[in-house]
Formats: sequence, C-alpha cells, structure tokens
Amino acid sequence: MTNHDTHITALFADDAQAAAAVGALRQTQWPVADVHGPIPSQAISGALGIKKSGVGWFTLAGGVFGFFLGYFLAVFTSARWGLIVSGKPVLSYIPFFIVGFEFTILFSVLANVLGLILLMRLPAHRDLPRYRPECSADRFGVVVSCRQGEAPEVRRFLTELGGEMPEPADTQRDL
Amino acid sequence: MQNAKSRIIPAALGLVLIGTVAFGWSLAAGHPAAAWRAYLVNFLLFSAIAQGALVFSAMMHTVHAKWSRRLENLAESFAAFFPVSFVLFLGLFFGRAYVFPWMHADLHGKEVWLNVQFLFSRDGIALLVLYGLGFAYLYYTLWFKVDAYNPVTGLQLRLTRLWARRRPDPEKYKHRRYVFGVLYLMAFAVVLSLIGFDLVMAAEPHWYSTLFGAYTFIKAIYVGFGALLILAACTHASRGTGFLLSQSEFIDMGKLFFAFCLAWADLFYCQLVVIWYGNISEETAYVITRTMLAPWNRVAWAVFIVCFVAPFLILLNRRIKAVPWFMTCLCGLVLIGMWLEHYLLLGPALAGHNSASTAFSAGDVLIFLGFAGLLIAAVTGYLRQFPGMLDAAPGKAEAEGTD
Amino acid sequence: MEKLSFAEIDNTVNATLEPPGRMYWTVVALLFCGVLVGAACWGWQILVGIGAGGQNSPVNWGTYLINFVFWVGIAHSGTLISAILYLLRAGWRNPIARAAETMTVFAVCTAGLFPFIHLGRVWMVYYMLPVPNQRTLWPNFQSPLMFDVVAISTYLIVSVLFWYTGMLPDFAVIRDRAAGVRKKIFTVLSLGWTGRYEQWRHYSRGYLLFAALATPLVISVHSVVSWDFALGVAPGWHTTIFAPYFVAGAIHSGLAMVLTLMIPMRRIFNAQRIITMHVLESVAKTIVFTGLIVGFAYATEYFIAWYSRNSVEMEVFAFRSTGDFALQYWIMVICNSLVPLLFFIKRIRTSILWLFAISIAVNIGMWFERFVIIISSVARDFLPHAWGDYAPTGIEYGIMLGSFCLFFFLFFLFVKHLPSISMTEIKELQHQAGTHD
Amino acid sequence: MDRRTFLKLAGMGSLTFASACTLESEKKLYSLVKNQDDMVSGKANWYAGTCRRCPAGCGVLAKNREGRVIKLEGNPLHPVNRGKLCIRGQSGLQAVYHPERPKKPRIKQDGRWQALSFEEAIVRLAEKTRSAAARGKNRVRMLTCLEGDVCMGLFEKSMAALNGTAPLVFEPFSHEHLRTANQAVFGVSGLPSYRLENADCLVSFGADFLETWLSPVEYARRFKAMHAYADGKKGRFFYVSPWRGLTGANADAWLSCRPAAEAVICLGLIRQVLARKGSSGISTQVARQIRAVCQPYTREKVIEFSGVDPSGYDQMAEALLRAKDPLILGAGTLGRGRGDLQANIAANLLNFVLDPQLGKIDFTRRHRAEKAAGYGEIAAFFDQLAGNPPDVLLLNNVNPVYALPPEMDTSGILGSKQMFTVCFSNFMDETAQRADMVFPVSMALESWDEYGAYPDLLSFCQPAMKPLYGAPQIGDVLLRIAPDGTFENKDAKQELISRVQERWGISDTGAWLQAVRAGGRFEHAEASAGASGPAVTTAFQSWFEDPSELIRSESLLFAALPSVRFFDGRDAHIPWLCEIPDPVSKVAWQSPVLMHPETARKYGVRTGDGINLINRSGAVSAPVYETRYIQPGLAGIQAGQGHAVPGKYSGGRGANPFSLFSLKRPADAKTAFYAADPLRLEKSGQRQKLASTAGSMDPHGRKIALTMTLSDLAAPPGPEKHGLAMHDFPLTLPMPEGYDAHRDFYPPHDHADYRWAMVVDLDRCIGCSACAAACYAENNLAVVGEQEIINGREMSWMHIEHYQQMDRPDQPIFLPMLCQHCDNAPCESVCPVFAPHHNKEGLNNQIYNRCIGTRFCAQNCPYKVRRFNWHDWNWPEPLNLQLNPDVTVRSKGVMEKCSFCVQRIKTAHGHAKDENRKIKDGEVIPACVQTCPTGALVFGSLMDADSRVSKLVKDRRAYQVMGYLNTKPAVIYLKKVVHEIR
Repeated sequence: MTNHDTHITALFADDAQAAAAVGALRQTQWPVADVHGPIPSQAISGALGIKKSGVGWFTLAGGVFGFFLGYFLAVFTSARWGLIVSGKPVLSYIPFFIVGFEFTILFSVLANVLGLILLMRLPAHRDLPRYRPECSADRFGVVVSCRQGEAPEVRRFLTELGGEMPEPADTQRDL
Repeated sequence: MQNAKSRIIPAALGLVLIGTVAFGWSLAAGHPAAAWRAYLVNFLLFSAIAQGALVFSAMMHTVHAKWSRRLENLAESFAAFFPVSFVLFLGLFFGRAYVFPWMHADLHGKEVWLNVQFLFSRDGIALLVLYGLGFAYLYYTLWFKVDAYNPVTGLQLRLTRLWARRRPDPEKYKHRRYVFGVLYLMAFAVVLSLIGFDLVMAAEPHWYSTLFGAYTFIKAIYVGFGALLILAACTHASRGTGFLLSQSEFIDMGKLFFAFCLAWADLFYCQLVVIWYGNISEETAYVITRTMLAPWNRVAWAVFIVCFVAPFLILLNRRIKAVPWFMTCLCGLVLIGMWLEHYLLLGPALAGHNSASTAFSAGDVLIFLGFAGLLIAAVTGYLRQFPGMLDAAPGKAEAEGTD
Repeated sequence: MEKLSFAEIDNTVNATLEPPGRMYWTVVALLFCGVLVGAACWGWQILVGIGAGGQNSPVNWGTYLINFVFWVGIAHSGTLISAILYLLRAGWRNPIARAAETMTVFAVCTAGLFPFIHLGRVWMVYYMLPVPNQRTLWPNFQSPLMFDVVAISTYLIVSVLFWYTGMLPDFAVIRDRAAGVRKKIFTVLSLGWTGRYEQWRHYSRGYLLFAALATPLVISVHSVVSWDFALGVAPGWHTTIFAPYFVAGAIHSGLAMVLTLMIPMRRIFNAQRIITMHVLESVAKTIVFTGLIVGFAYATEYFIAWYSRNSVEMEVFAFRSTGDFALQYWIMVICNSLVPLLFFIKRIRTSILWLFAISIAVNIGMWFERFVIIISSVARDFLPHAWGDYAPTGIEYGIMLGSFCLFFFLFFLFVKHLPSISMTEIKELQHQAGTHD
Repeated sequence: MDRRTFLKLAGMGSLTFASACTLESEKKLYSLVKNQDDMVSGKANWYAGTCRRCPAGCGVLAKNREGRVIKLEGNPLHPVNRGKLCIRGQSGLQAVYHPERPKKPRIKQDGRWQALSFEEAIVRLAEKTRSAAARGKNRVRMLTCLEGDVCMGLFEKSMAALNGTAPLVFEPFSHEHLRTANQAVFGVSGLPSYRLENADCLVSFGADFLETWLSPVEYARRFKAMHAYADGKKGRFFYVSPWRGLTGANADAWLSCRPAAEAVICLGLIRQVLARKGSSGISTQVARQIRAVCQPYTREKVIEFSGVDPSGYDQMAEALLRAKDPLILGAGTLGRGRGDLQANIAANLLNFVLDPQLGKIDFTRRHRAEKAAGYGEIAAFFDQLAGNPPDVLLLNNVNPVYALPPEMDTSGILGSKQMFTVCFSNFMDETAQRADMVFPVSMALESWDEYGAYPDLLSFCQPAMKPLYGAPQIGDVLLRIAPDGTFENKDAKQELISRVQERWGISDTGAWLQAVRAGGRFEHAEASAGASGPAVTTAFQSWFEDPSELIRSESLLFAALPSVRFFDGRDAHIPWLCEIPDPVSKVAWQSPVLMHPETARKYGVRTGDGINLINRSGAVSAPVYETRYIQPGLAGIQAGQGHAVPGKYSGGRGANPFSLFSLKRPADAKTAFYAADPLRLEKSGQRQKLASTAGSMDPHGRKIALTMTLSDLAAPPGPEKHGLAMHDFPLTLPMPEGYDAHRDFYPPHDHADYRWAMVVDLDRCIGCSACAAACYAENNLAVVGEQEIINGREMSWMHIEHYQQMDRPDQPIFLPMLCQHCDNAPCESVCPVFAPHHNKEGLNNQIYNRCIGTRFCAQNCPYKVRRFNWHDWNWPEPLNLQLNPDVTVRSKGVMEKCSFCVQRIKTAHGHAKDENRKIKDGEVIPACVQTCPTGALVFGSLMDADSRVSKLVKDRRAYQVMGYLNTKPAVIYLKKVVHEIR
C-alpha cells in the first residue's frame, strides 16, 4: 500500500452510514485509513473490527502495586518508630488496610491515565491534517487512502454511499 | 421435559423429610440446643434469600431498569417462600428457651425490649407487613405478565378473577406496582434490621452495633441475588424451558452480585474497624470471641475467604460472569459461606461459649438440606403456576427494553 | 427527552462560552472579596491562635471541621453522578455530569483548606507528610487524620483526572469551532484529540474503569471522614453505622447542591432542553432515596442508644434532641429526612420553585447535621464536670463565608470558560435514544 | 524522714550564699563565670523558711534555681504543717513576683505619687518620726499585722524609743469570739489548740478549720487522722451552720440552721447530754448554772428556733452521746456577730459537759493569733486617730480600709492631712492608696525573721533569694528611724541572732546553722504539758438571751463566708488564687452571691442575674449563684475579693462582704461586734456569666466518684467482677495482668523497670485544691483570666471535680482529676504525628514540639484532662521569674496535660544512675502529691511489688473512673467511705 499517496475524507451524517461505507470499502482495494467521529459507535467499531482495549491491564497493575505500596508505607513507618499508641500493636493491620485501599485506587487511576496516554498516543498533533473539524461536531469522517489518480473514482464511490465530499481545497491541504 | 421438571418437587420434599427427621432426631437424642440453633440459622438464611431475591424485582422496577425483565420474573418466584418462612418463624416459639439465651440473663434494663411476648408480637407483625407488601407488589406486577385471556393454571385463574373485578387500567396497575415496590423496599430495610437486632444481635444482650441492621439486609440482598443467579443459571441450562439469558444479562447480574459482595464486605469492615479501634470491651468481647479466639476464629476466616476473598478475586474477571455453571458453583459457595456466617454470629451465644460447639454435626447439614428443600419446592411450585415466566419473551403490555 | 441535533447541542454549549458581560464580572469580583475576607480571618487566627474561634474544652472542634465535612459531602454527589450512575447506565446523568464533576473538584479544594485552618500550628503541617527525614520522624498511620490525608488527596487527584479525561473530546469540539488564541489554548488542552476510533476504543474503556474506580473511592473517602469521629470513643461518635450513614448524607447534600447549581444554570444558559425537567426530577427522586437512608440512620442511632441502656449514650442522644442544640437537631431532622419526602408528590418534584427551595433546605439541614454530630457529642461526654457549650465566633463565620465564596468563585469562572455540559455525552444520549426509538 | 526530705535538707544552703545570691545572674550568659561556691546552675538549693500568708505560720522550703525562688514546698520537719502547704501557701511566691509589687518607696505630694530611693525614704521617715517623738507622747503610733516575737520586740523597742505605745496588732481574722468565750468559760483569754486526731465524733458549729480557722493545714491533717477510714473505723463529723463551705462539704452531715442559731442547738445538746449522762465530774455549782442556762432549750424549742432538720438533729445528738471521744468546735473565723460568741461559749460548755477533763483541748499549745487585738481595741484605736491624730502613723502590712466596716470611716481617718501615714506594704491596696508614704519592705522569703505559731516554737524566715527590688526588711527600717542608740545591734539580723540566742539558748554557730538549715527548732514544739483544762468559771450566763428574735426576722440576712483561696483578702491579687476555682462553688475570679434556690425564687432572680445587696452600712453588687448549700433566707458572699483599687487581678473584681457590716458596741461594752443589718435586694438588670469550671455536679449515675459504706467494708468481699458494663467492669491494671484475651483486642505490653501510677484516696481528699496550685507552680501553667475561663479554656492539669454522691444527693464528694496515663489511652493513636504516645515507663508523653494542634486527642480523652493553648499566654514581668526552668513554657497551638511531673522523674533517674541503683519507692513525688495536706495522693511504680501504690491498688475500695472504656488508667481511685444513713 506504499503507493497510496493521498487521502480522501468523506463525511457521513450518522454512524450507520459511515459503518456501511466502511464495510463497502472493505470490499475495494482502497483501505480505510481512519474513521473520526464525535461519539463512540458500536456500529463503526464493529465494521472496523476493533478489539477490546487493553488499558485495563495498566489499571490492574497499578492497583496491585498501589495496594502493596500503601501497606508497605504504613508498616515501614510504624516499624521505624516502634511507638506504642493507645496500646495498639505497632503494626496494626486492620486500620492499615485503609491506607492500602486508598493507594490502590490512586495508583490504579494513575496507571489508567498513563495507559490511556500511551495507547491513544496523546498528545498528538500529527493526525490533525487528515482530520476534519466537522468530525468533532456532527459528522463521521471516513478517511480513505488511494492513489492520486483514483481520487475522483473514490469520491464518486463514497458519494454513492451517501458521504458528503468537502470541497477539494481542503483535500489539497492533505497532500 | 415435563418429567424432568416433575422430578424436582418430590426430590425437594424428600429433602424436607430428611431435614425434619434429622431435626426431630436431634431433639429426641437430647441435643435440643444444637437442633434449635440449626433451625434458627437456617430460618434466617433462607428467609433472607427469599426476601432478598424479591428485592431484585422491586428494585429494578423502581429504577425503571429495562435490561432485567426476565430475571425479575425469576426473582418474584422466591416470594413463594414467604408463607413458609412465616410459619417457620412461629415455629421458633417452641425453641425460645434455646434461641433466646438472654431469657434468664440479667439484662441491665433491656427487659423492656427483650421479652419473649413483645419480641414475637413485633417481629411477627413486621414479617406479616413485609410479606404482605411483597405479595401486594407481586399482585400488581403479575397483572402485566399473566395473559388474562387464557389463564393456564388454577392460581392464574384465581388471579384473573380478582383482576377482572376492576376495570383493567394499565396506568393504575403500573402506579400501584411502583408504590408497592417502593414500600416493599422500605419495609425490607426496616424489618430485616429488626430481625437482625432481635434474633441475631440480641443473642449477646450486652453487645450492640448500630450498623447491624443494615448489615443484615445487605447480607440478605447478597444471598438473595446469589440464589437468583443459581436459579437463573439452572433454568438457563435446563433444556426443558425456552428460558435463555443473553450473555450481557448474566454479566450484569454478575456485576450486581459482585457489587453486593463488596457492599457486604464494606459493612463488615465498617463494624470491625470501628470496634477494633474503639477498644471498648462492651463491643470488643463479641468480636474477639468470633474472630480472634479459637475455635471460632477458624470459622471466621472460612467465612471471610468464601464470602469475600474468593468472589472478589474471581469476579474481577468480566468474562467469567457469563459462565452459568461456574456462577452457580460460586454462588452456591457463597450461600454456604453465609450459612457458616450465621453460625459464627449465633454459635458462641447459643452454645454458651463452650469451644466444642464449632463442630457441625451431620444434623446441621441435614437440617440445612431440609430448609433448602422447602425453598426449592416453593420456588418450583410457583414456576409451575406461572410457566409463562420461563418463556423466551414473557409478559405483555410493556415496551421491552434492552441495555 | 426531545430530539436535539448534534449541532444544536454544540451551539447551546458553546453559547455558554461567549465572552461574559459586566454583570458576570461584578459577581466574580464580589465573590473574590468574600474570599479575601475569609483569608483575612484566617490570617488573624494564625496570628492570635485558635482562640480566635469559639472552640474550647470540651468542644475542641468547631465549624472548621463542620465545614470540612460539609464540603467533602458536597463533593461526593459529583462522583456519584458521574461514576456510579454511569455504571448504572442512568441516562439522565449525562446532562449534569460535567457540572457535578466540577462541583466535586472545587468542593474538594474548598474542603481541603479546612483541615489547615483547623490546625493549631498550621506552619508545622508538613509533619503529616511521610517525607523521609534524617531524624526518621514519620506520621502515625494509625491515626484517622492520616487516613484523611491519604483519602482526601487521592480523591482530589482522581477527581481532577476524571474531570479532565471527561472533557477531552469536548475540548476538541471547542478547538474546532474556536479561533485565535482560544483555539490555541484548546488545541493544547485537547492534546490533539481527533475522535479516531482507535482513540475511542481506549477512551471508552478507560473511562469505564475510571468510573469503576471512582465508585469505591467515593465510598471510602467519606467512610474515612466518618471515621474521624467513629474511631474515637466519644458517645454519639463511636458508632458503627457512621460510615454508610456519612456516605449517604454526603450524597444527600451533594445532590441538593447539584439542584441548587443546575436550576439557575439551565435558566441563565437557557439549557432547558438539555437539562430537562426529567433530569431534575430524577435528581429529586435520588434525594428522596438518600433522605430515607439518612432518616433510617437517625432512627437506628436513637434506637440503639436507647437499647444499649448505656447511661452515657442515652444522655447524649437525649441532649441532642432536647438540650442546648435542640434547635439545630430538629432543623437537621426536618430538613434532611422529612422535607425531601415532599418529592414523593409529582407536582412538587416537577416545580422548579419547590425543587430549588427544598434543595436549599437540604443543604442547610446537612450543614446542621454535621454541627449536631460534631458539637453535641463532646459537649456532653463522659465526665459531667467537663460538660461545656460552644458558639462560633465572627472569625469562624468569616472563614465560612470565605469558603462559600471561594467555591462559587471557582464555579463561576468554570462555567464561562470550560464546557459546563458534556457535549459528547449528550450526543451519545441522543444517539442511543435515536437508535432505540 | 524520707529520702527526698534528706536531699532537700542537704540542699539547704548556708547564709553566706543566701545573702549573696543574685538576680542579675540570669540576665547575661557569662554571669555565672564567677558564681557563688555553693551555687551550681541547673541544681536547686532549698532554703527553709516560714510561710507568712496567714497567722498559721507553716514551715516552707523555698526552691532556689539560679538565684530565684521558683517553688515553695512544705518543710517536712515543721510541726505545724509537716511538709504540706495549702493553696495559699503554694501561691505565696506570686506575691513576691507580683507585677504590681511596688519597686521603690513612694511619697504622696499634692495628690501625686513620687518615687524615692529606699535610703531617701528612710531618712525622710526618720526625720518625721524623731521630730514627732520630740513633740510628745504618742505622736507616733503603729498598727501592725501579727509578727514573730523578735520582730514585735523590735517594734515595741523602737516605738518606746519614739515614746509611743506598743504597736497594736490588727488581724481581720482575730478569732476574738473564741478568745472571749474561752475567757468566759475557762478563764483563759487565748486560743488553745484542739486535738482533733483524738476525737471519734466531731461537731463544728461553723469552725471552718479547712479554710481559714486557726491553722488550716494542721487541722486538715489532724481532721483526717480521725475522719479517714482506717482499720474498719472512721470518725463522724457534723457541721452545724447556715452555710456549707469546704469544711461543711467534708462533714458526714450538714445541719443547716438559722443564722446565729448555732448556740441554741448547742445548748439543746448540752441539755440532752446532762439529761442522759448527768453531771459527773462537774462541780455541782457549775453544773447548776449550766443547767439553768440550757433549761429552756428543749428539743422542740431548739428545732423551732434554729429551724434545724429534726431527724438530723436527733442523729447528731445520738452520735454525740454514743461517742467515746467527742469534740466540739465553735463558730467560724468569720463569725463576728453576738450569735457566734454565744456559739463559742456554748461549744466550750458542751465540750466541758461531755469531757470535764477537756482532754482534747491543749491550753498550753496556744495559737499566736490570740495576740491580735479585739474589735473593741481596733475601734478605740481608730477613734483615737480620729479624735487626736498622731503626727506619724505606721502601718505594717495591714489593710483596715478593706477589712473594717465602712461606717468606721477608716479611709477618711487615714486620708486625713494631719497625720503622716506610712504604709509598709508590698501591694497598693486600699490602705496604701490613702497613705502618705508607701514603703515596700522585703518579704518573708527575702528577709531574716522568725515566726513561731506556738509558744517555744522557733521557726525561721531566711532570705531564700536576694530581695527582688533590694528593699530593706521592716526591722531594719524601724531600727533606723528609732533614735540612735536605741539598739545595740546594727541591724535586724543581728537583733534576731541575739534574741534567738538568749531565748532558745542557741549559742554556738553549729547549732545555729543546724537550726537555720532545718528552718527552726522543733524538738519541744510538739511536747505539751498536762492536758487538764483550767477550772471552769461561771462568767458565761450573762451572754445568753432569749433566742426568740431568731425566728422573728423575715428579711434577707447576710453572711460573709470564709474562702480557702483569699483568706482575709490580702491574697486577692494573686493570679493563681483567682484562677483556681473555689472547690465548692467551682467559680473562679468572681465572688457571686450564694443563695438558696428558694430564696432566689422568692426574689425572682436566678443564677447569673446581677443584683445589688444594700443595707444601712453599704452596698455590693454581684451575680447570683444558686446553691442548696446555704440556709434559705440568707445571702452569702465569700470574703476576700471586691478591692476598690486599680489592679489587673484584684482591681474591682468580685464584691467585698465586709462593706455590708457595721460595728455594734453594746452598752455593757464587754466586747464589740461586727454585724450585717438585714438586706434589701435590687436587681441590677444585667446578667453576668459565671466563670464556673463545672459543667454539671450530678454524676448521672456514672462510675466517676464512688462511695462505700462502713458496713459494705465490714461485709466479706463479694465475687470478682467480670462484667463488661459500666458498673460490673473489673479493675484492669495498666500492666500485662490487666489484659484479658476475651476482652482485649490488643496484646499486653511490658514496661521498662517502672510503671508509674498514682492512687487517689477519695476518703482523704478534702478538696482544698492545694494540689492544683502546686501544679500551677511546678509546671508553668498559664493563667488565662476570667473571660477565657467563661469560654471554657482553663489550663489546669490537675483540678478538683465536685460531684454529688450518687446515692445521696446534696452530699458532695471531691474528685481530683488529672491525666490518667492510661495504658490504652484513646488520645494517643488518633494523633497523626505521634505527639502523644506511651513511653517505656507507662507515661502518656506529650511532645510539645511535635504537636500540630489537631486537638483530636482532647476530643478523644474520656477524662477531658488535656489542655490546649488557645493563645500565647503571658507572664507579666516579673512573674516570669517564677517559671520552672525544668519545664517547657508552651506556645500557642499545642496541646498539654499532666506529665506526672516527668521532670522530677528524670531528676530521680539522674540520682539513681549516679548511685547506680533503681529509683526507690517514694523518691519521685509529683508536686500535687507533695503538697496534699491529707496525703490523699500516692505516687509510685506498679512494677515495684512493695511500693505503696502496688499495695493500695489491692485495696477493696480501688476502682478506675469510667474503667469500662477499657482505657486501663494508671490513676486508681479509692472509694470514699461514708457512714450509713440511719
């Protein structure tokens, strides 16, 4: 696919159409480079055949780490002091659970965010050229890559599928 | 299929028989204390299951959840145990000498609240109210589910006659159902708290914990949902019925079960940490006997692992929730755990702190089976009366929602 | 909910970001003055000592902790709405989730100030941080106050991240519609979000996990707050029901605050079509629910106190309802558990006026609940000889005023500069509704 | 003599140091480069002296650190107080360091004060006196407070030289009625001492021997000797009076009666005794007269006239008749009316008929207070001043303007231009304000003197520090102003030495040093001659008249009540005394009008209402305080406050009851009285919040201050308690054995060598609050002032809680409350920074530097003994000089509390380490324990099996306050023992 040198974006009014278009394009030799949309959509993900995200593993790891870190901190500090308060054992595990728990949450969340940033490759501004501002508003943009020559054909194809073609000026910008 | 089903009730009744015999035997054989302890424990557990299961239906209606219709139908079937439960409660009266260890203790003025007559009258009334509301709710919710034009069973016929008395007005029924649903939930909270205070907490008259009531009814929901899951899985699995649940329904149900597992553990910890930290003997003695000192500490650990650690770790996984047979085992395990938990709470008090009392005799198990039999019989009987509940697309009159 | 086109949604929300008028800035300025008053009072207190307040022996804790608990409580419903209701797939949360989360963030900030204000030697506060030091002095992780430190800071971090993550797609929307410097700002804020489906799949999953984590967090945080009291031995404090009771109370007050904020907001930004009556009604119903829990807790506490036959317990509860603080007590009971019952009546829970009035009542009631709990217990604890009284001083009122001003100051800044309604989530809602009708 | 005493004695410095030690020392760092041979910085020197806060004359040890006295303790060798001090004695230091103490003499010129140097002042004074003396007889007069023999001798000598008459001794509390009564009955015009310790039944008709009567510390000790529970017995004590002060609060029964009706009751008792026992051992003629006197007082009459509760009266009569060694005490110090004289006489007679030998009255060991002039003499003296004013009037440490009835117009007289009034005083009180010259002389702790409270008792005052402002002592002043050649000695010290040598025969330096170190000569002081009372005269009849006027009066009567804190008012300016509340009313800083609720209702007022009390003599205004401890129809104000002078502490604070009295001189002029005419009550309109430290005095049935009856104790002990509830919870020692696996989540923990603990015997505690004062002095406790007390912010680490006994309302019981140093202290674990924690010797440490002021510990302390520094409290100079250098001064924002005087424990550790041994039992004595006049407090280590505390905690009476909270307090209380109510 190296010689696909241009991208054509078609905007669809709703995700069903977009999904259909993606499905149709799957039959052609033109690969779907990308689909942008204002909301997550089962239909489109389905059409693209996207798998479940793996961000959960980050979260889980973070949680486990956090739990032990929290407990360790509490135990370690108390042990360093070794002071008896209220006759309670220096290492009183029952209340320490609270610390462990809070750390669990904290670190799962941090790991979760970390995971998202890594997986979504954010912050990223290099995708913007291909991207149509309408896609954040009310349009689902399907980006197709093809050769310069095939562009009109692709455009026609997409229009038949109900996609609107933004004026070429914008598409030129993509080159 | 018919015979597959027809085998259930006799089997259940068989269990009941076994249980009764075991109970009678241990009474006769001179272990009345043990027998009545088992009776109380099982009464509490199985009533809680029934009451908790109906909560599912009522709750889902009140929050207008749409994904859970089919499960609600099953949940309602547990209401069939209510009458049994009430009779069993009255049965306690004959064992009062054994189930109320405070009867001859010095109560430092608690006599005002803790005396047999008052206790039985208030708890009896409470249960009547609870069950009454439950049935009222059922009465209005069934209206949407039973096809009034061809009632297939006697009970349905009787119901349709009742309904026929008034002009069928969906709005009114909807509203009534809603109201009684809410009322049932409120009554559930109050009544189960009362039962928890009177039949469990008061077993150690010096001890008190404000959270115990809430702990009791959250526990009831936990076990109720567990039982519901088992029932769902079984009916789902049994080829006889057209009853099939989607994966997402199982998963959502599993999530709820998981949620209440956490809730139960939370309330448990809330009591433990406060009492541990406060270190006031009036409170600690109770907990120490049950969690720190042999022999009961072993039971405590068992309960903790079976009812929390295991379900927690397992249910973290999403997919496992959709495996019916596995969920059945897990929930069964949890129910057993809760059975143990009741022993843990009541045992030391009823056995007068003698350490040998953790050993569960065969009697305990058999009596448990007996009660289980009662529940199964009741539920199956109900489903017999309303086969429509097991249809793939049940009910009329309402837009079927999905999640 | 009536049909709205995505464009309409964007327009409505972006309209809220139009440059504000003079009126707005006057209000903001006034609020800022209020903040300054509070700061001045605090400064004075640091100068002369905590004695500037009304605390004494035995009532060593006063309005500072009352306000602390109050604000943390306010914060919680934000998380409830954005996380718990998200898990329960309650559609009506979407229109108010953003505002609620914001409320959470600012309420936690406000609440977070009070432990500092409360301290006798605030300049030594870093003793509470587990910073490795050459004298190996560590904080005491057995202390409920350390649980607080851990819980509250966790809560702040998590709710800020949750808030930001939720706003990411909306930043992109604004970026694409804005021009000039604002475009630049939002380009940075949106981290180059493009709504690629590659992003969406991680985003949805991540957001779900966020919600799943925030839920136990919010419960734990207010449990920890409740344990500041319940782990002590003071009668009326040392009671096991506190954790769930506080959580419910927190959500109760928070939901009321949501109504208090939403009702004017939807009016000002005429977002009635997004924040519909149905939404407010659902909040009202939830308030009934939490109100019932709180009422149940009051009743249980009372019953157990009576049941215990423990003279100390009984005395405290008798004192609460009949003693020096009886007025506060009955305000609490009526506003928190009786007044919300009015929401059972459809006419009331669908009347803006009633909704607003009752939400205010609940806010007041919940403030007094904290007052009753914190003050009345120690005022009548174990040794009658030590019994005492308490009344806040001007300094305390000043600081309280400051805290309210601070909260609203931040909230005002927010509504005009960030999307106060989640466009993406409304769109999803519309989209679902669309597919299912 | 215990070890501590020995250490102290060893520490007592010699004269060389005493006179040389200097204040400048701690101003500069290098000041101690050249320091006195026996002065080691960081080490205390102890100097024996005599307390001069009241005529009782207790022996003190002054603790000197780096040149300044920082603490007073009783001298263990001294026969009067045996090492104990009262609240006033403990506070004496603040009189020395009082910020308002004049630094220089001042002279009044055309209405304005001008400061003088001491030298100038003496010169000017000398001119005046000598020229006056030259002008004729009695041109120089002197009025002095009660001084020691040597000092008095010196006064007399110089007055004689200035050809004036001997100085007149003025003590507001002169006990004149007692003296007159003794004269009338026993023909002894003096104040014998009473052997309370030998009595088994004691009846007091108002004698407040725990507050101000004769010698409070001594009588507290003697009282407890008969009234504390010991081997199954406990004496009875009845208190008959219209009000119930501290003494009355310690009585087994209080019989309230109409004012001035005590005599009636007493005569009624005499009648019964004679009827029952007959008059064996009494000469028939005396007996006849006694009979004649008491004939009319039948039981019915007594009850009718006195309004006493019949059953109570019968119980008392019964007890008295059954008693083996009954002893009767007469009216109280402040009894000034005719009724009190009668009460005293009747009491004497009753003593006589009960025990004709008068075995429990010691006529040889007579109180020095008897030397004070009578009301009549004082009145006459001022008449003379008014009639024919001398040229110079010397006033030594007296305040007649405050203490005498307004109608005597003392202030006018002293203010008169004709005479030059010199006031030797260390406080600008009412009298000093009116003087022409105020001459601050050095105080007892700064000067050489001698004051023996009893004959043959040599008790020194020596300079424990250099005079704060370099003032000379009064002896030197008089020695200088007397004509030259009057004295062979060059100064008062020499005078003292020579007098002591000739009187006590101390010739050689060794003996002298020995005496000075010990604080005096105590050998013979205790020995007293045969107890046989003198022959009873028959001069008493004429004193009694028809009592029927007692019941006639319907109007509101007034009484001045004794105060354990302020005595006669000379101490009203001392911060600690103002700050520490009255043990019975628990009101600090103020002197409210005590009133029975009925009375209050009758006049439509309630606690806190401001009222004005007005009668012929004057008017006072004060808030109402309703109490059932006073007879209906009577209004009472505690004496001591209400000074009409500027002053931070005493100025315009409270009300002066004396200003409602007037002088009564009967025609027969046998003696004068002070009496208050009936009152008119006016509401002033404004309300005043009372500075009370008590929330509620009702124990609400809680396990706080418990009692046991004698029969309980006689009965065999019941079964061990094993319950969990408040009242059946066992005693759980703060030791490993205090833990029970079935009750305790937490494992027991051991302590290193010591587990400090305290035992408080409620049966011995009389509530005098001396412990509180000692704590203020030892631990640098802040004085917060009236308003902050009202705000509930007092800083006392140790305070007396006043409760009603649970099973018998209106029977007070005092509970010393301090940090309980619990083994499971709830305060500790809640602190986020470990500021409070459990140390290895069981102490509940509070690390001030670590505290960040969350105040959670205080919230969680069930005993509410933690004190927070709400502000930076200040010690106006030079009060700061009193601060104990061994104890941190806490700044704002930190929590503090009783430390069991950890600084003393540390010192003991030091000694023990030096001698490498363990600390002995009784070696560590916290300030409160040290000063307790009745030995109610015992301190020690529970890990030492033979320590006194270890033994006492095994006592059947032992319990822990609110023990059911499982805090395992280290302060164990012993229940008060009470007599059955019959």
